[in-house]
Amino acid sequence: MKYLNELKKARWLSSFLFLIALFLVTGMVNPDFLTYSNIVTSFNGSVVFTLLAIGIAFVIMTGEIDVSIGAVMGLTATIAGQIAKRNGSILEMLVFAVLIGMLVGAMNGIGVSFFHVPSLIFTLGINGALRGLIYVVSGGKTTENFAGAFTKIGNQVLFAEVTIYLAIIVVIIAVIHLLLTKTKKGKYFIAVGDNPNGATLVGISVMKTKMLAYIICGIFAGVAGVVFASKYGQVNIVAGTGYEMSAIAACVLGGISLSGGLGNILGAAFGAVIMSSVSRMLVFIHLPSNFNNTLTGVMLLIIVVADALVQRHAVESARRKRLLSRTAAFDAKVGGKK
Amino acid sequence: MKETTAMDHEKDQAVPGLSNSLLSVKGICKTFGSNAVLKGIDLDLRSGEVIALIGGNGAGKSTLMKIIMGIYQADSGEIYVAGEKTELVNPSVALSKGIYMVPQEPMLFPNMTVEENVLMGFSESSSELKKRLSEKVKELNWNVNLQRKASTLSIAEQQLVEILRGMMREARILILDEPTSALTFDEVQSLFKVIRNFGKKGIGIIYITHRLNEVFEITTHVSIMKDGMITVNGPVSDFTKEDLVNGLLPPNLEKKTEERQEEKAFERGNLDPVLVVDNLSGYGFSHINFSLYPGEILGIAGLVGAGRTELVSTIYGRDQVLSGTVKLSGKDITGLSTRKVLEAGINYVPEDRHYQGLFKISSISANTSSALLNGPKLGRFFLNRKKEDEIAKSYADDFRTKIVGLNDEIGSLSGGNQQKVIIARSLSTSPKVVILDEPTRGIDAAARGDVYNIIHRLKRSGVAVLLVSSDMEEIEELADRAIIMFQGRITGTFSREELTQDRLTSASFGFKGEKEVSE
Amino acid sequence: GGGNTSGGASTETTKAEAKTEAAAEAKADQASGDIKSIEGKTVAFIPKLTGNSFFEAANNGAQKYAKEWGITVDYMGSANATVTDQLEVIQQAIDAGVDAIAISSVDATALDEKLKEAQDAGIVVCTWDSDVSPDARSMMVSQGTADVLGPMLVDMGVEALKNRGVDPEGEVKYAWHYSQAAVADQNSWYVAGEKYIKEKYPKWVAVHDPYYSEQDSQKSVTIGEAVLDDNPDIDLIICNDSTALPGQCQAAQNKGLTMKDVTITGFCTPSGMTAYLDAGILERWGLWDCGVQGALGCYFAAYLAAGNTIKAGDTIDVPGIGAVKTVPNSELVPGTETAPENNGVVLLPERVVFTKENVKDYNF
Amino acid sequence: MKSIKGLLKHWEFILLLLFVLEIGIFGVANPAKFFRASSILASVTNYISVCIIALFVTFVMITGGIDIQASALIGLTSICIGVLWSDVGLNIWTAVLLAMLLSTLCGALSGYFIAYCGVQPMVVTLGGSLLYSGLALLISGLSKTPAYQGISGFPAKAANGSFTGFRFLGKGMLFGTIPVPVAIYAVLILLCFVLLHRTKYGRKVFLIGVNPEAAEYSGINSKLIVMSTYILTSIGASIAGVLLTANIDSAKYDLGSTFTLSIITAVVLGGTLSTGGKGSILGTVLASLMICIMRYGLPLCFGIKTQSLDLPIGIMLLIVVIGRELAKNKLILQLFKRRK
Ligand SMILES: Nc1ncnc2c1ncn2[C@@H]1O[C@H](COP(=O)(O)OP(=O)(O)OP(=O)(O)O)[C@@H](O)[C@H]1O
Ligand SMILES: Nc1ncnc2c1ncn2[C@@H]1O[C@H](COP(=O)(O)OP(=O)(O)OP(=O)(O)O)[C@@H](O)[C@H]1O
Ligand SMILES: [Mg+2]
Ligand SMILES: [Mg+2]
Repeated sequence: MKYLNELKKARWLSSFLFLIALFLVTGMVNPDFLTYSNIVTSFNGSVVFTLLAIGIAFVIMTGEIDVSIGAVMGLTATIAGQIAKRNGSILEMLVFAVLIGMLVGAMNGIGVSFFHVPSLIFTLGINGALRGLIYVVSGGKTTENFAGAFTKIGNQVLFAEVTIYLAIIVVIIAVIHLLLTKTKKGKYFIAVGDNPNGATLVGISVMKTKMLAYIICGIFAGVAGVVFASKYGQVNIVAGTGYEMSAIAACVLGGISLSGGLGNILGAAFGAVIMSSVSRMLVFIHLPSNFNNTLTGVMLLIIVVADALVQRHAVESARRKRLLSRTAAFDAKVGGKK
Repeated sequence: MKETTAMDHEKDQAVPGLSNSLLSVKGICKTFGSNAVLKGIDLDLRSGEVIALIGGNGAGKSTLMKIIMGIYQADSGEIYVAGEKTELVNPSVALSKGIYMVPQEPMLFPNMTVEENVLMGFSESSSELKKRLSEKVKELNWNVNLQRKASTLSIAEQQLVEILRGMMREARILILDEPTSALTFDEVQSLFKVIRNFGKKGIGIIYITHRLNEVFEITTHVSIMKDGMITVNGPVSDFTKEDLVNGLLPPNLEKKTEERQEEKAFERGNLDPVLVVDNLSGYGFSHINFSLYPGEILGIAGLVGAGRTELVSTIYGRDQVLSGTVKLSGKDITGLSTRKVLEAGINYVPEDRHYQGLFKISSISANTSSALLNGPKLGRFFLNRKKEDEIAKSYADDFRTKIVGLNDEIGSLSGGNQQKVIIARSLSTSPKVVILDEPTRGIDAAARGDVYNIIHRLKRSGVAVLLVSSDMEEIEELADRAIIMFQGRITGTFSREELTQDRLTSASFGFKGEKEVSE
Repeated sequence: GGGNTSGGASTETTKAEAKTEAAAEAKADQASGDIKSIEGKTVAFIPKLTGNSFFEAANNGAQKYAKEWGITVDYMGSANATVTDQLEVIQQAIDAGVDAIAISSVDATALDEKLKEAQDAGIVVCTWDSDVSPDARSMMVSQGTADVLGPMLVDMGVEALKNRGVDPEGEVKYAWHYSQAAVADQNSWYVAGEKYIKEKYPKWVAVHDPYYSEQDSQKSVTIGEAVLDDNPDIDLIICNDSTALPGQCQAAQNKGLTMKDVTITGFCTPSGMTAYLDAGILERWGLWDCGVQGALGCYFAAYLAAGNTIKAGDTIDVPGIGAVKTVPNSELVPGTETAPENNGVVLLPERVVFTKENVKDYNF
Repeated sequence: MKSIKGLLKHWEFILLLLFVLEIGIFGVANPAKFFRASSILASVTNYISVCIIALFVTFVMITGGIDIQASALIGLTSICIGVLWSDVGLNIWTAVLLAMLLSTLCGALSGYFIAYCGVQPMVVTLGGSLLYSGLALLISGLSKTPAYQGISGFPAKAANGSFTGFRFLGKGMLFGTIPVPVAIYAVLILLCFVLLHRTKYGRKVFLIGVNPEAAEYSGINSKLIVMSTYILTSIGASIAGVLLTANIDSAKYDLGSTFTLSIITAVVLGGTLSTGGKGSILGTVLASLMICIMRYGLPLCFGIKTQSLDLPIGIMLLIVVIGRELAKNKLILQLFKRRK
């Protein structure tokens, strides 16, 4: 019971446990999988999804959604690739990525919190517009064959097979997690998602908070584009399509509620590792690649349904326990008389 | 009665800039769509004053308060805080000026703990805040686990959390919008103690209520709002209860009081009980026994958390029955689903109107007819919308519900009128038993009178009424018989003759008087 | 329905024959002079999907020649390679009233009826790269049958294996990595390649069924890495998809592997791979000149739209490209009928294996 | 004046105005090519899956849910028809029925998770879309026909070139001009309209979208109703799958896989509240047709390429929704008042 309650409080823990279970199952089928190197590679490979998931986690916490991040990522990846082709610096790419991310985030923020357009619709529209823009920027062509140095950075090992990107992201996650849980303002995102009117009442600006969430989300998506380009070395015009859904799924796996006001960033990160490791694990399990979607789907469903049932059971049994203890208190006091 | 004192009062006392003027509101107007809610409000609050702001449902009290808090912006008018003209563009400005409002509908963060809820938005160090919080909790005399999630709190408990927030803010101007509507006697008394303390400290309080007794018990000044204006204004000592009632109510009140006196006491005769609850146990209550007769109003009184809502909602099929039986006209309905219970002939007006009752953005018709969708009354498959409108219309006329059109969203109605629609829904299925859970919570005196009339009419037509209420006055006035619950058990039953507020209250605290709880 | 996997026994020789024959007869069978000019014709040039380097290269080629020929090539496509999207694009071409369509179909049969509708509307339909049913189009410009391309993939691997000192006659561990089983041509190359391996290199061991990375760059690297991690002793990976090949090379690079450790080969445009060639990740890969292929598709479409007729077996002189021989449909898929007029196949003569030595000669 | 103002409050009316405006612009730009009934009908036929599914997704979104798996069910239905007919050897109509049944079961499964297990619809249907498209691929692996090649040769084309039997569903013409899929769409519009706006079921759908808890207190079995809306969508998707298969004579596992965003766009543009409780069939229909005509007219009249159609459609969506919010704001209402 106590553990269940703990699990309820720290929902990211359940996604972490699930990730371990997933590794173990893969390891059971194919013991070769359970080496340090293989596991670190899974994490190394998850950085793009992790960046996207962390970014969108902010938006989802405030109770909104952003389906334009895949397109933002595709756009900045294309631009990064083009800069790399003319031997530009990674700093230049990051500047572009951050600016574009901020701009798109600000537009989403304005549309959603200022014009009060439902976020799904608004970001859907932005998504379409950005996809068109990618077409214009890339000239309709795959951006590829960029200089080798750039892709080398993308996969440069820092220590013990941990790539630079992974190391940086772990630090970022740690910092953000602390900011969100330990600082007063960090809790604003969750508060706004939990009850916007209540947040307004205690002096939190819902509009500013949502705006900020979208901008942060945009920046993360923009940076994810640079990472994507430097890790994968080619960017086609549909790069990032559907990644928004994977990022959303990662957040949900990590215990962030789509209705807002619940969850934390660690969960999103673990969820992202799960989402990006599946295709890798399937290779080790030696199932035909045709099973890819089926298994991902089954897994996703099992996790979310199991999680929902566990949560519901936890909440319900806590309620019942409290209600029963109330009548029990009566019995204790007047039991002798009856 | 001083119909015109508003102006005089203001002229000689509320010159902005006076050292003790905390808040001064001038000529505030506010229109929603085509609905002019506030038409030039003037109000002054000075240090140590507790102003009772009273007025019917929809008079615009909450709207005015929200403007002061910066949640809404006035269309015109000025606000002076401590003599200084202030643009209250959003709540954080108001907060920084030392204004805090305990809203009418609690606005908590459901996924956060009580502690997080109270401390959200502060910038001081948390250990200090926590210390202060535990002091305030003690001051309020409230026993709560601060780590509980807000979503598990009952409305009353949520209200208490809101009040705690207000106390923590240490505001100089505190607005309490119907803080006691969900509280019981005991909590109300604790709250009053707190308010008196605040007054002593020089804090100015605007206190909105529909309970006129409270006005005399706690406030120093009275302002009555009617038709978007403050019509009556002055120190509470200038008024009698009758003055207030006359200032408030539409002219048809007298007829109603007559009606009420005509009401005959209930005669059980040799009728068979319509509802028999036998040794029923569930989550939150146990070993409950009672019978309900046609044409009887059975009150269920008790403190917050006594398990009344759990009891009645379990009978209504919302939760699991652990043991015991419920029989309706001899038919066993124990543990049936809500739908079946409804078909069998019980209907329920839930306690939490917004969460369990209203379809806020649906039409009045749709709200009235929602319980009829399973039966054949509105057609077998197709929806007979004409019939639906007829039913809605007839109830609206019957209950004197103030509506413009049947297709308007119910969210645009005032609380009292919303409640009438919900009661109409519960009667639309022609039930044998109607369960009313806090039917007059947050509705004004006029609407309350209307609801009481409706209840009496039900009784006359032979419907059995189970009335759950935290308002002892209400139980005393309406019930033919009352049972008292404490910690999930029935601790007393009173017949009409034995019903007095004192007895009810003491029984609500367990065996107070006979066998005081030992802790 | 029929498809291009049910291929018969035609092998390398077909390729060689086609080449010599075409060259010889080009001179003999000079165009008879009464060719109607194709100038001013508009051809809708439809790829499977836009943005893919293969199709973009084909488009570049088509546009280049179109200028010389004085025709308009309208490149129309969707970013997604799906039947429904192509149907929409064809409809647009019909509505726009083009003279001819040159299309690379995403499905062997599903477009047939729509294309027949186009034909009924007086539009000439030719295919290139990926075919539809022979009766739904006039000419097909083919890069060769699966039985040519499958073995070619294997042979490129064999060459590279030899060059790094692995005996191709011995046990070689290998795998295929491409986009999806559902992609017609890639899958047919895999099937034909497997058959070829069974016959010629019976000792080879496939470590797994083909790996699919769904034309997603991230997935192609992730799966590429997993393949290398799961099979540290793998010798050869054949990537017959232009997203999978660079992805697999990137994966090898990430693992610090070069062409000395593992052989990677496949099909991709030269421009997409030079970075990996320079880094020494792979030694050779191949493709055909898709620019010429695209241009030929457009040329034949315009040629027929101008009112010329072709009989299978004719040799057509294409300005700027040279003489091109047409063959009956049965050359591509044995047993298929060929209509007496304006129906047949053009086999693209040239396929290129790119290596360090020759890659600079190609810019697509 | 008053009646116009009243009408302007109805989103459907504004959509209608926009729709007429759109046709007007295209018509002026290229009257010769644009106004060809056969071309317009062919475009609608091409877009029919999105149009049909959007009708049913309207139900789902009114309950406050979302369905992104419907497009996967198109392919599943299609490949099942193909495999059952060509490899198992069933009668084509039996195959169609079984395939539709399977799709319906899939919808029911997702609906069950959403309604009875309380999992968020977006995630369940995301998982569902992966699972069902994966299943479709696996099923296509059972067929003799390789996965990359659609199963074709469905019955039947009569000697005179007209279509009969199964193919009639996709290719037939009523009265010589109206494609059968369009006619079926019209019938479905009518059915959905009646079901949503004229029956007790429809009312329950709305009420659940507004306040599921209150609906339970009114004795409405909200779980069952919520689940039923996902079943409805899956039936809609299977109808789309059947029509598409019959139309192109090819059963393929990935048919329709790219429709998801278009479907959602059509529904939300049609005025359905993504939080539930509001929406209408008429709005969805108008929005679907508006997008359809846009995809038809932009390339035709302004030479915009298919691959960049996302841009104008995205921008249109933004303009329309921002415009709607602005109109709701007092600004424009006041403009109206001042005129009076
Ligand atoms: N956001 C809003 N939009 C439109 N109308 C509103 C809004 N808020 C309040 N109103 C309307 O303004 C009027 C005044 O409402 P208000 O809540 O201020 O009344 P009140 O005096 O607090 O009533 P009660 O005693 O029931 O709390 C009502 O008619 C209500 O319908
Ligand atoms: N959703 C919920 N989850 C858990 N506990 C709840 C929930 N709603 C209410 N409670 C608990 O139920 C108790 C209230 O009990 P109940 O409503 O039966 O008492 P009551 O006598 O009707 O009180 P009230 O005067 O508030 O109506 C509170 O202690 C509250 O903690
Ligand atoms: Mg109020
Ligand atoms: Mg209660």
